[in-house]
Order: sequence, then C-alpha cells, then structure tokens
Amino acid sequence: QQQGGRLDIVVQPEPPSLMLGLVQNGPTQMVAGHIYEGLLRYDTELQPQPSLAESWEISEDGLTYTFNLQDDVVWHDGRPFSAEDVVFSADTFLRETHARLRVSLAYVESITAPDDNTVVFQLSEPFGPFINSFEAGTMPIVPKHIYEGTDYANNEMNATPIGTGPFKFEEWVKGSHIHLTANEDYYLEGKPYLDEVFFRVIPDAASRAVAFETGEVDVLPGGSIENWDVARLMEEDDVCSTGKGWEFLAPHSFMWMNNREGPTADPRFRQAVMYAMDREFVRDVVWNGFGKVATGPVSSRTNFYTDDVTDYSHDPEKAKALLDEMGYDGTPVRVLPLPYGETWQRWAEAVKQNLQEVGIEVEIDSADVAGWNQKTSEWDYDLAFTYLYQYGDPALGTARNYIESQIEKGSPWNNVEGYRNPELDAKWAEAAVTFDRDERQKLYTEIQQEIVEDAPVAWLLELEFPTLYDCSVQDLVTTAIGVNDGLRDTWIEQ
Amino acid sequence: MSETVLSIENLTLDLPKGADRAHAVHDLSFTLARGEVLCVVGESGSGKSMTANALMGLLPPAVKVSGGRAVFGGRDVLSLPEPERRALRGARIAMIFQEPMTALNPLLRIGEQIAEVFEAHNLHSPAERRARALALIEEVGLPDPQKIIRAYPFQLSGGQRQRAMIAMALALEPEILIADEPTTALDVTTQAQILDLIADIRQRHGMAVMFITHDFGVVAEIADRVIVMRYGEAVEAGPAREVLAEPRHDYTRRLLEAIPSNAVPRPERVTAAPALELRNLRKTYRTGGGWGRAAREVTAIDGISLSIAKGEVLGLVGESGSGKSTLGRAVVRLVDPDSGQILVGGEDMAALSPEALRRARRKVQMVFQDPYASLNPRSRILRSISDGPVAQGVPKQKAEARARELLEVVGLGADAADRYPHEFSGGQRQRIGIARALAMDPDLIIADEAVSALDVSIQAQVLDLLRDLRKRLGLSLLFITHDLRVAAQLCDRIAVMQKGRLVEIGPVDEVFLNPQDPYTRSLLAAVPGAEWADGGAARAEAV
Amino acid sequence: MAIASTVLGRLLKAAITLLAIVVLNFLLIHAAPGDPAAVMAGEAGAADEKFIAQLRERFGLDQPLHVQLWNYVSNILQLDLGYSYRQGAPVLDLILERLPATLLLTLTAFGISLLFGVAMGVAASARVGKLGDSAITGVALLFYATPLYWAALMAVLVFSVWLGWLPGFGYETVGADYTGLARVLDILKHLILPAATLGLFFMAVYTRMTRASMLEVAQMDFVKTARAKGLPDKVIRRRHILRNALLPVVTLAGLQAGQLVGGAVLTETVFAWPGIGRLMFESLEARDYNTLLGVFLISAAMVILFNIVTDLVYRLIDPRIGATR
Amino acid sequence: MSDFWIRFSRNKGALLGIAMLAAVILVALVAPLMFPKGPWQMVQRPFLTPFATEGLPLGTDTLGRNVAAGLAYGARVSLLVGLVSTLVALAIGVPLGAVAGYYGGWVDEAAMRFTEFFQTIPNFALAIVLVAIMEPTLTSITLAIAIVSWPPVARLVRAEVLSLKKREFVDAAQLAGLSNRRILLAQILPNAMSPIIVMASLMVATAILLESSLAFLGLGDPNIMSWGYMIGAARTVIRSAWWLSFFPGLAIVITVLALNLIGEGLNDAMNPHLNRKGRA
Ligand SMILES: Nc1ncnc2c1ncn2[C@@H]1O[C@H](COP(=O)(O)OP(=O)(O)OP(=O)(O)O)[C@@H](O)[C@H]1O
Ligand SMILES: Nc1ncnc2c1ncn2[C@@H]1O[C@H](COP(=O)(O)OP(=O)(O)OP(=O)(O)O)[C@@H](O)[C@H]1O
Ligand SMILES: [Mg+2]
Ligand SMILES: [Mg+2]
Ligand code: NI
Repeated sequence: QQQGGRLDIVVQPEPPSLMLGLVQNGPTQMVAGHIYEGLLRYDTELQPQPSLAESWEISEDGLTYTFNLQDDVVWHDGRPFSAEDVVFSADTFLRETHARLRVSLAYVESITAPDDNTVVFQLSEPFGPFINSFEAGTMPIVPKHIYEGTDYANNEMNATPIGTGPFKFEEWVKGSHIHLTANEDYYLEGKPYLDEVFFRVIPDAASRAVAFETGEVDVLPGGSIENWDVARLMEEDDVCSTGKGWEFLAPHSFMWMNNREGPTADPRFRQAVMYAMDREFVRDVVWNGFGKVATGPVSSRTNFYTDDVTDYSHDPEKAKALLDEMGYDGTPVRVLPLPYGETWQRWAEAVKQNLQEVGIEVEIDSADVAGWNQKTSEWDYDLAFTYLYQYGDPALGTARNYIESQIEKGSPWNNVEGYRNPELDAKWAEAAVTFDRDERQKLYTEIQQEIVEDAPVAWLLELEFPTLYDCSVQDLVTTAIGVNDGLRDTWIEQ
Repeated sequence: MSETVLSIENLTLDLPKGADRAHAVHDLSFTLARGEVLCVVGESGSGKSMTANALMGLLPPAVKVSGGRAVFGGRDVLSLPEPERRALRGARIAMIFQEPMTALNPLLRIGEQIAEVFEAHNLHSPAERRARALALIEEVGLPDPQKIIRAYPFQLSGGQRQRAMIAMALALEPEILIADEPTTALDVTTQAQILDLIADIRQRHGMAVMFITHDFGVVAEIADRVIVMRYGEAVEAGPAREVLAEPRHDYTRRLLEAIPSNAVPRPERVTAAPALELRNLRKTYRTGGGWGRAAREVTAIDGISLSIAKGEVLGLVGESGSGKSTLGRAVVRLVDPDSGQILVGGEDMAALSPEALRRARRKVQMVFQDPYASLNPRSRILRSISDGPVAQGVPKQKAEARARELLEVVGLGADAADRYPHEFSGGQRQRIGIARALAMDPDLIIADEAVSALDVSIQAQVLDLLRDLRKRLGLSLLFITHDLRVAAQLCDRIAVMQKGRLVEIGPVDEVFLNPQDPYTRSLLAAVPGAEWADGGAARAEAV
Repeated sequence: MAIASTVLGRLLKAAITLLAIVVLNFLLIHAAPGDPAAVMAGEAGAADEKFIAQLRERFGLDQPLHVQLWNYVSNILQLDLGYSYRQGAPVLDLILERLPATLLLTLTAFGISLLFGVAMGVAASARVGKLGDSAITGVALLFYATPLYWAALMAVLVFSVWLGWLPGFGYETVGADYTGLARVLDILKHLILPAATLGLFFMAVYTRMTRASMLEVAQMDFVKTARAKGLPDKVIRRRHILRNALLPVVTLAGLQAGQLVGGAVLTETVFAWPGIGRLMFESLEARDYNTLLGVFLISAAMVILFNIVTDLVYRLIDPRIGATR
Repeated sequence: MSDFWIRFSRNKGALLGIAMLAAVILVALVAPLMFPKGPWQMVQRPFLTPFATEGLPLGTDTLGRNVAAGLAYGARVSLLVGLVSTLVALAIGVPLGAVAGYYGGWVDEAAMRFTEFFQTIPNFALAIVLVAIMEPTLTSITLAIAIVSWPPVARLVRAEVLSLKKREFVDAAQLAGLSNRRILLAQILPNAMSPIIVMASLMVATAILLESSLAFLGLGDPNIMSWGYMIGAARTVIRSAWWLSFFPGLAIVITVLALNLIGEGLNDAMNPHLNRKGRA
C-alpha cells in the first residue's frame, strides 16, 4: 500500500527562506525543491527526465531547445500554470536573482512561448551543458502572477511560497520545523503518495543522530550528521542507506592554494603539498571510508572525467625533495578550514599534521561562515578548504575555478586561487561551446592532464554523503539530486 | 517583698578551648526576689551576658553549662528539655537586649513582632493578639499606637525601639525580666526615660528585674541589690546602697574610683590667643532626592561661632545627633562646611585648596571615637603613626624614632610599634590614636568621643593621660562627648549643642552648677544616678 | 506614588542605557569580518560581483557606516527593529516568534533553580556541620563545577537515549497537533530536560548563597530576640531568618534571570529548543545584523526589566528600601 | 597572617581543593616532558578504548591522538586562560571600582553606568560575539572572557571601598596629609584584598567554564588543545566513544571544583573572623 503517511526529514541548517527563485542554498533547495519545480529532473545517470516539461527536443545544431509542458498544471493557489510563467521565470526573474544560472543564460538569445504549452530557448552559440540547467535548483519556475512587476526580494508572498510541486507549504515554525502537505491537485495521478512532510530543524549534529535513533525523524539527508555516527547508525537494523542522489552536484573537495604570493606561489610547493597529504587516511578515518580520493579537477561522477593524470599518492619523501629543490625557508602557511562542523575541523588538523611531517610550518586559521567567505573572497589565506558542486558538466561546475576571466575578488565561487593559464583558458572556452561529445571529451582530457601537473589547488576527495533512512521508506532517492526533489515518488511501507 | 523567684546555685559555664579563659562564668550564686531590681555590674567580658543567656537557654553553641542549677518555680531550668524551656521563654522569663537597632527584625511590622509573642505560646486569636499588642504599645508610652503598630523598626528612633522591645517582654507578664544593658546605646535623655519606664513597670507588674549594666550611675538609679562580677565570678554582692557606699572588695572600689565624678574642679581660666576660632559655621546634609523624591535635609551645624584658647580644653556636649561630630569633623575639613570660617592660627581652613589643606592639617589633629576603626588593621602601629609626618616631609628615620618615643609617652612602650592593631586592647588602641595625633605636633586636638567606648577603669587612665599631656605640651583640646561627667573632669569650658545650635557656652563650673538654658538643665537632670554621684563626689573629697 | 516615579526614572535611565548598547553593538557587530551579502552569496553555491553588490545595495550595506548607524538608531527610536533580509521578515516578528520558547525555558529553569536552590540552602543551613550539610553543599558544588553543555549531553544520553523516558530535543511533538491540556503536557515533557540542565548551575548558586545567607542572618540579634520570645525554631527559621536571608538571593536572582534569557545558547543548541539564544547564534553566523542587534536589544531590555522587577520585589520584602524616613 | 593559615589549613575542603589543583598544575607543567610530541600527533588507531593499550591510558580520539596528552596540554590552556583572563578582569575592575567608590560623585556615576552597561548585555552572548569578531585565538578568547567578567569585580571593589572609606582610619590618613592616591593604594585597597582574592579564585573557575563553553560552540583557538575543544570535538561521537568527552569533562569538573573549594576556604578563613574581631 503506497498511499498516505508522514515523513520527517532533517534539514540543516534552517533555511533562510523558501523562495527558491531568490535563495538557492542547500537547505532551501531541499525543502523548496518539493514546492517549486524545474522543467526537467535528472536520473542518477544524469539523464534528463520529464518534470514540468513532458517532452523536449534539441535541434541538430544545438541552438534550439523546445519544451512541451504538462497539461493541467495549476499553481498551489489554484491559478493555472502556462508557458508564460516559464518565460517570465527564466527570462526576467532568474536573470536578475540567480547568479549561477546567469552563466548559462548568457548563451541564450531568446526565450519564447509560441503557445500556452510550449517554450523555446534560442541559443546564440551551442553550449554543451545547457541541457543540464533545468532542474528545480538551477531553474525553478516561479509564478508570474505573483511576482511580475513587484520587488521580488520584498514580496510578501515569499513567506508563503506558491509553486507547482507535489507538496504545498503549510506552516513554518521557526527554529523547529517546516510543514508541507500533499498537493491534491498535482498533475501526476496518484502522486505524491505521502500526506505530509516535516522538515525538522535540529541544530546539533549529535541530537540529529539521536532524533533518528529514537524514530523522531525518518530520514537523515547526506551530511546532516557526522560521519562517525553514519557508520555507527548504518550498522543498526532497519536503517537503510544510499550514496546516491549526489550525482548532479558531485561535491568535489580541494584546498585553494594562493597562487599569487608566499610559498604556495611556487608550483613545486603545491606539488609537495599534494604528495605530503595522506588522503586515504583522511577518507578512512575522518570520512569513515566514504568518498573517493580525487585525482584532479573533475569528479569521477561527472561527465568527461579522466583518470589518466599525474598520480599524487601519499609520498612524504617526494614532498621533502620538492621542498628542498625549491629551497623552502620554513615560512609558515595558514590553513583555513571549512566552518561546516567537526569533520572539516578534523580534516584540517590531519592536513596540518601531514604537512608538518614534511617540514612545512602550519597554523590553522579559524573563521565562521562569514569569516571564511570574507577571507577566501578577499584572497586572505594560504591554504583554504572548500568544495564545489560539479552540476554534471565541467563547463558548469569546474571551469569557473580555473579560468582567468573568473579571477575576481568578492566571491568565493570563482578562481579564488588565482591560477592563470591562457592556453588552457582557450581550451576551456572551446570545450564549453562544442556540441559534439567526443570532441569535448578530448579537450577535457587534455585540460585535466595539464592542470593536474600544475596543481593550482590541492584536490582532496570526491565527497560522499550517504543518506540514511528508515527501511520502511521507499523510493526515497530516485534522481541525481536525491531528497532535494525526490519526495514526489516516495512512499512508506505500512 | 522577699519571696525568691529565682535562685542560681554554683553556676559554671565553660568556654571553648582557646578562649581567653576557661570559664565564662565560674561558681556563681545569687537569688532574685519578687519585685526587686538586681543589677549585675562588671567590666566587659566579665560574664554578665553569659549568665543571662544561660538562664534563657540562649547560650551560643560553643559555651556549655558545666555545673550548677538555676531554680525557678521549683525546677532547675538549666536541665529542662528544650520544649519546656521554650515554653518558659517569653512567657515567664523575658529578656531585652542592648542594641535596639538590631534587636528587631527589620522586615516585620512592630505590631506583628509583638503579637508573635502570643503566637509563640499559642494564646489568643489573631484579632485579639493585635488588640493586646496595641494595648502594650500604649502601656510602654509609644506615641500614636495606631501608627506604631503598623510601623517598621527603621521608622522608629532608638528609644522607641527599646520601648517596643520592652512591650514584647511584657506581653505575657513574666515573673522575671532580664535586661542586658538596655540603655547603653541610647543618649542620656532617652536613657532616663527608659529607666523610668522599667522602674514603673516593675512597680505595676511586680516582676523581678535582672538588670545588666556597667554604669554605676544606672545602678544607683534603679538597683535594689547589686552583684559585681569579674572574670566570671561574683566578687561582691549586697544591697545597692551598701555596695556603693562601702565597697568591700578591692575591685569594686577600683571600679567606683574610676568613675568620673561630678565634683567640678575649678578650672584655670585661660586667656591666651585663640588656637581655633569658628565664625558662623553652617553645614546642612542633603540626602536622597532626585527622580521626583524629595531630598532630606538635616542642618547639623546651624551658625556656630566659638573659639578655643591656646592650652584650653573645650568640652562639647549634647545628645546624640545634635551635630557634635559634624562640628569636629568640619574643623579638620573632613566635612566641608557650607559657609563660615574656621580660623586655625589665623588661617582659614575652610578656604584652602586641597594642596594647602594637606599642609595646614598638620596643626589640627583628631582622636577618633572608635579605637578599632581608626587604625588600619593591615598596618603596623609604627607605620600608622609615622605615615603622617613622613607625608609632611619629615625624614622617615626621624619620624619613626619620634613614633617610638610617643608610644612611651602614652605609656605603651616602644616595642608596641611593631605590632598590629588587633594585638592591642581597646584602651591601648585609644592611646595609639592619641600618639598618632601627637606625632603631627598639632596645636589643637579634636577628640571625638575618645573615651566613650571604653570601660570605666580604662577611661580613667586615658583621661589622666590627656590631662597630663595638656599640662606638659600646652595643647588645646576640643573634647566631644555625650558623657557630662567625663566633660566635667577634663574641661575648662563647656559648650552645649542642641539640633546644630550652640545653646550655652561657659566655664565648666558655671554651666554645671548654674545652667542657663533649659536644654542644658534637662540634660543634667537626665544623668543617671546624679544624686548618688554628688554624694560620691563629696566622699571623694573627704578621702 | 514613590514606586511609580522610581520605576519611571529607572525606565528612562534604562532607555538611555539601551540606546548606548544599540550603538556599541552596532559598531561591534559591523567590526566582524564578512557581511550578510557574502554569507548569502557563499550559500548560494555561485555568485559574482554583481550579485553581491546587488545584495549589499538591497541591505543598505553600500552606504557609509555612520549613515547605516544613523538609520538604524533612528529606526530604533521609532521602535522599529528593522527587517531581516536573510529571513525575509521583520526582526520583531522573528524575535517574538522565538521569545515565548525562551521565556518558558528560562523562567522554568529559573523557577526550579530558585525553588530547589533555596530549599536546599535552607536544609543545609539547618544541618550545618553535619553530614546532611556536607552532602548538600557537595552536590551543589558538583553542579556548580559541571559545564552546562556537558551535563546536557549526558542528560540526553541517559534519559532520552538509554532510558527513553523523555524527549531529548525540541519544543513539542512536531505534527502531533495537540491542543489544550494534551499540548501543555507535551510541552512540559519536552521542557523537563533542558530546564533541569539549565537550572542545575543556578540551583547550585542559590543553594550556596542561601546557605551562607541563612547562617549569617542566624547570627543576628533579632534572631536572639525571637528565640527569647519562645518561638519554635521552625517559625524562627521561616519567618525571621529566611525572610532576611532571601534579600541577597533575590538581588542575585534578579541579575541572573535577565541574563538567562540571552544566555541559554548552549542549552537551546543541545536541546534544539527554538529560542532566541539560538536565533542569536545563527544570526551571528549569518551576519544577519538586524536580527542579531534585535536579539541583543531585546535581551538587554529583558535584563533591565528583570532588574526593575527585582527592585520591586525587593521593595515588597524590604520596607526600608525607597521609603522616605 | 599565620592565623589565617591555621584557619585555612583546618578546612578539609580547602586542603582537598589545594591538592586537586596542585595535581592539575603539576600535570600542566610536566606535559611537555611526558608528551614531548605534543597533543596533536596521531599516534595510533582512532577510537582505542581507555585502559586497553599500553602507553595510551585514556585511549585515542577520532584521529588517533593520545587523549592523555590532550588532557595534559588542555590543562595548560585552561589554567592559562583562567588565570590571565582573571588578571585582566581584575586589572579593569579593581581600579575602576576603587576610583568609583573612593571619589564618588560624577566619577562614580559614570563608572557605574559604564559597568551597568556591560552587565546589561547577557554575558555569554557578548563573549560569543566578541570572540567571533576578533576571531578565535587564545588572546581573543582570554580577552573576551575578561571583558565579560570584570563588572562584578568593579562592583565588589566599589562596595568594599565605599564601606572602608567610611572607616575612621581613612579619615586619620587624610588628616595625616596623605594624598588620595596613597590612601587608596596603601590604606584602602589592602583591606579590600580578602574579598577580591576570594572572588578571583571563583572567577578563575568561571573563566575555565566559559572557555570550554566557547570551544564547545566551535569558538576555540584551533591551534590549541583545550578541554572544551576536546568535548566539543567528541560530542559527535559521544555514543560510540563516551570516554572522549567524559575525561575532559571530568577534568573541568575537578579543576573548577578545586578552585571553588579553595575559594570557599579562603572565604571562611579571611572574612568572618576579621570582621567579628573588629567589633567584639
Ligand atoms: N559566642 C561566644 N563563643 C565563645 N566565647 C564567648 C562567646 N560570647 C562571649 N564569649 C566569652 O565569654 C566571656 C563572657 O562574655 P559576656 O558576653 O558574658 O561578657 P559581658 O560581661 O556581657 O560583657 P559586655 O559588657 O561586653 O557585654 C568572655 O570572655 C567572652 O569572650
Ligand atoms: N554623612 C551624613 N549624611 C547625612 N546626614 C548626616 C551625615 N552625618 C551626620 N548626619 C546627620 O547630621 C546630624 C548630626 O550628626 P552628628 O554625627 O554630628 O551628631 P553627633 O552629635 O555627633 O551625634 P552622636 O552623639 O550620636 O555621635 C544627625 O541628624 C545625623 O543624622
Ligand atoms: Mg554583654
Ligand atoms: Mg558623633
Ligand atoms: Ni504544523
């Protein structure tokens, strides 16, 4: 019996807002991904699936994308949904509010709605990864009738978001929970199966684990508890886990190394750092065996990955030799950990020990989220932990960290390390606008080989965040963004 | 009039180890007859309070009864179980204490505290308790009983509080009233009233009173019989008249001799240039106020002019709160007067800058009332004395040598210099205070109640010392006191203050023998045991 | 009348203090590295210069600091705590939403600690020097020395995880939609652990203080007077000693009750209690200036309010205060 | 003074406190000798249970570091933070309170407004904000703790000075022509020492708790092993490795307890008798 039931999921931290068009951080996506929808979803192979778009078509030259929308879609307030909403969202609303989407939209010449059920995106040049830009977090469709002509950020309706998704916003008790209820008028017959969903705010990681153990919550999305608890809980009966649902984001961790000044400006030093780190140890001890040692800038879960690159396995002797060669004078370097909890702190400590073993003086800097942002975006660091989402394609998630045009103070999401390689820049640009898959693979392989040699950053791990859930919960993770938009298919075995 | 209500037989109270002696009270026996006033006298620490506390069953935990009996109503109260003793307390034996300021619970209304006595013994309904409390308040002569019953202790004066205490003690018409120095903290006029009240009540209720005091004036005023205690033992007992007139024991004799008598010596008239001259001095205290509350104003000095000649001792008397201390402190500018002049050797202290004042103060020094409080507990005596001269520029070595010398002068011996204040007795500390004042080579010393905290015998020593110093060094003295007898002993002239004003000033014999102002007369009349003391004076002359 | 005017006076002074606090906090918080725009950009997963500039302009962060300060202060003077751009709601709403939970938690903890603390203090003072006294003071000392959060962790571990008696976190059973008495009971159940852990420390404080104060008052003359009246020890202890001994306890309690409101961060964090302590910490991390300043202002106001209340209570107990003699 | 020691040494609790504190201090002092490689060295497999492995009496933590070494080095941090922040708080509070109490008038008014101002902001919240602003380093944490803990000192000192100022020995010193500064420093403050010392001993305890609370919230200096840090870090594994938070918690309890016992001992030995003797 599939119908009915209630699901409690941890959301961490509490989202600042549920208006997905304005805020796209993780927690917001997780909750609002069920209120708003994109035109497409992606399965765990990153293949596009229907969502608001029933079907779609890409022209041979890769310049025209035509979407046929679902029939009978209504907004949660009862107003009918139409192609005009899509045009408004993509062309007007999101161009203003969605920084990440702007990169893709830069290639879009026009967005039109020939009729109520059809939307056409016309590109100025072919953009390889464009088909990856349509999930709810990247291009959420917002109601035109509510936002057109208003001050988006201060629209009163932001507090009671109206979408087309399988769940409707019911109530938000700040500091406690967000309550969503099933959308009775959802256009897919019989869905969603769940009656209601509670997103629970529990600020302490240990308490979250307890909440799961006591049956208070049914699902712990990846990253919501510390890894040690993940390993422990997975041992228990009735606890199921999956590593899936992160394919689209494919979080890829590395340390920015300041290429501009200090010892880190010397490639030999950076290589030495790569050799000095025992990444297997960290994966096994700090991450409890979850994850995979990263070989270069592209995640193995992302398209166009290659493992045919320089191998930086743990080798302190090599690191020492490199340091000797460059004549490292013992200048201390500062390591800035990610302020995302104990795991990252331990990781920084482990790296500090590794580096000290090969003779590098290290001091751990500390900062909270705001401080971390400030320091990285103002380039005030030597080594700084971070991770980036890949968004399924190097052109979307990877390139931004390595091309010169992305060197710009003020943002932590660009080429923060200050790596300059004009030759590679040209290849990145070419690969982005190539439509042919093999052609792109060739270019990206070349790029990966060269950049790994340069080691502008220190790649760490392809992160894995297993999602834990009570085994009675079925079909929890069916898409590449997992619980961020998957609850529409979820049901509870009773 | 000789029915015995209480008889103490061989009472011995043990002190804990490490105390100054083994027994607080040793082998004490006496009886108390119905309707009589028995005065227990003796110096501080002689065991008077302990005796009383033992009777009440209120001994401090460290002090234990180790022998003897106290027979009351046919039973030994000392060996009664606690509930039965409690039933006696307040009901059949009542007690009042020395400090009216602290003996009442500050948080409860007077009426409640009186009614509590009934409650303690489960008597009467609440309404009736209240009515009786009101009657008692009336009986002890408190003004406006309806208001007093609702008043809190802080709203009453010391004398009024003591009356309230007496009301409580009387509530259940006890057979015995124990009064532990109930008037020591009060000024003479109030003291006289309370003594009258006790005498009056004794008469009306016919109860026995055990009255503890160290003031022979009080003894003469009210006692039927006297017990003299010393180191926990009774050294003499007998009818009051006999003991006062013909003391048999040496100690009693010494105690009596030490009492300053009212025999007014003929003062030497001094006519030299003034050492101190006050012109139209005024000081008003303002307290509280701000945020809509009215400020309270007290005029402590109200236009006072007077002068003290070189080598003269001027006594300043008056009841508590009349402004004596304020005047003394104003002279040395510890209090800033509002207006008027203070001429010391022709220089106006009131107009000096802080820097000049520091230098000018050398000429006027003060001996403080409280010998405990006026010495820094953390400084050695030597430093306390030599600090001043050093600050005035005297070389340290010289100042210290002089300090040792002065300690000899006041009769302490030079080795006292290296000890701390707590290693001295009260009288010794008072002398240190005097030595400290002398160290500055002042022209004028202001002694604010310099002897009132001391026992009579020590008082006499200090007075002797002052007399001697004055003769040898030609000091001028402003001697502030509320004890008229003491004033008469030492002073050339007397100034009488009332409510900040100078009501009378003149040579000591004139003021005492022929007072002009009604207030002076009432003050003199209030001195306890005045008649007896006059007799005593005659006796002293005869010796 | 006197009371009314004193309270008025206090309030006026308090307003000035609060204003000074607003200014200091404003400067303090703006001295912290990073700003809300950077945090939001950081969370967005992607951002460019334009996006951040846009945010800053929207938040008014592009203006010079003194202009921002002036704007903020003049808003405050109009009793407007501002708008949280991050959370998209007026700060006052955000705080009012959280305040009841905090008040419930802290006042309960406060009540428990005061009640038990005083009781234990009285009990200890009645047995001074005996085994009972040592036991009580020992326990109090232990509570005093135990870090709050550690006690909280242990409490969750024992009562919630091992024994399963009490919920380990949260304010009420989410989604149960209880009403009436059932809801009250539900909340009470959730309240027990956090209130108890928060209260432990203060209970220890009050125990020690009451005990010392009782012993001191017991030495006073009026207690002897009361005994001389023949009052039973129990009555003396309650009516005479305890009442006087409570005065310093009340003073301290007043100071702490106010502090509690802003100081329950740790407890609220461990027990997932949706109060303003957590709001404060989260706003700080997000550099949500207006919210943070608002929380500070409100908790400072609470401190002042409690101080005034304490004064009034004090007046009630102690007739000497504020009376014109 | 010798009286004082006799009374103090009669107090069993105080002696116990001294013994415990001495042990903690000893451990702090010899930490570098016992664990020359420091507390961060990853020496063994993670999560070794206590009393099971030779040389690792308290087991290893999440990264395989020696818990015993962490405790020993943590003692240094806790004591240092406690001591220094208390000294700084005294350095702010004592002069301020003394001057306010002694001079009175507008000086007093201003100083007390200032103090009240700091007392009005909830303590712990202010500490959090201060540390966040200055970024967590040993210095900033110590300073923040000092900043939130000085007001009670100022109030205490002011009250003491106010009452001492009325004592006649101060009048006597004034008459002797001593300067205000001399009177305040040489006459009044020494007499206010006992309550200040008692309070200071308790402040050290409170500071240690505060530091650990900050560290628990992640506001500790990441380069320094402190007890609070250890508990904060171990909280996430409290279910699987209770000892990781238990031992540092115990260390805090013991140290704070010791300081409290000493404080109470000092209080008993210094306060009542002096006062009582003073009146008799
Ligand atoms: N609580 C106590 N514990 C131990 N010894 C005490 C205590 N109270 C008084 N003593 C001692 O008992 C002895 C008698 O004291 P008591 O109070 O009876 O003297 P007193 O004659 O009443 O003196 P005073 O005139 O000063 O009141 C003294 O040696 C005193 O030191
Ligand atoms: N610092 C002060 N502030 C306010 N009022 C004061 C102050 N000092 C004294 N007074 C008031 O001034 C009046 C005179 O006080 P003063 O101390 O001079 O009296 P006194 O004659 O010395 O009394 P006593 O014999 O009790 O020592 C009293 O009413 C007193 O309450
Ligand atoms: Mg006595
Ligand atoms: Mg006086
Ligand atoms: Ni709900």
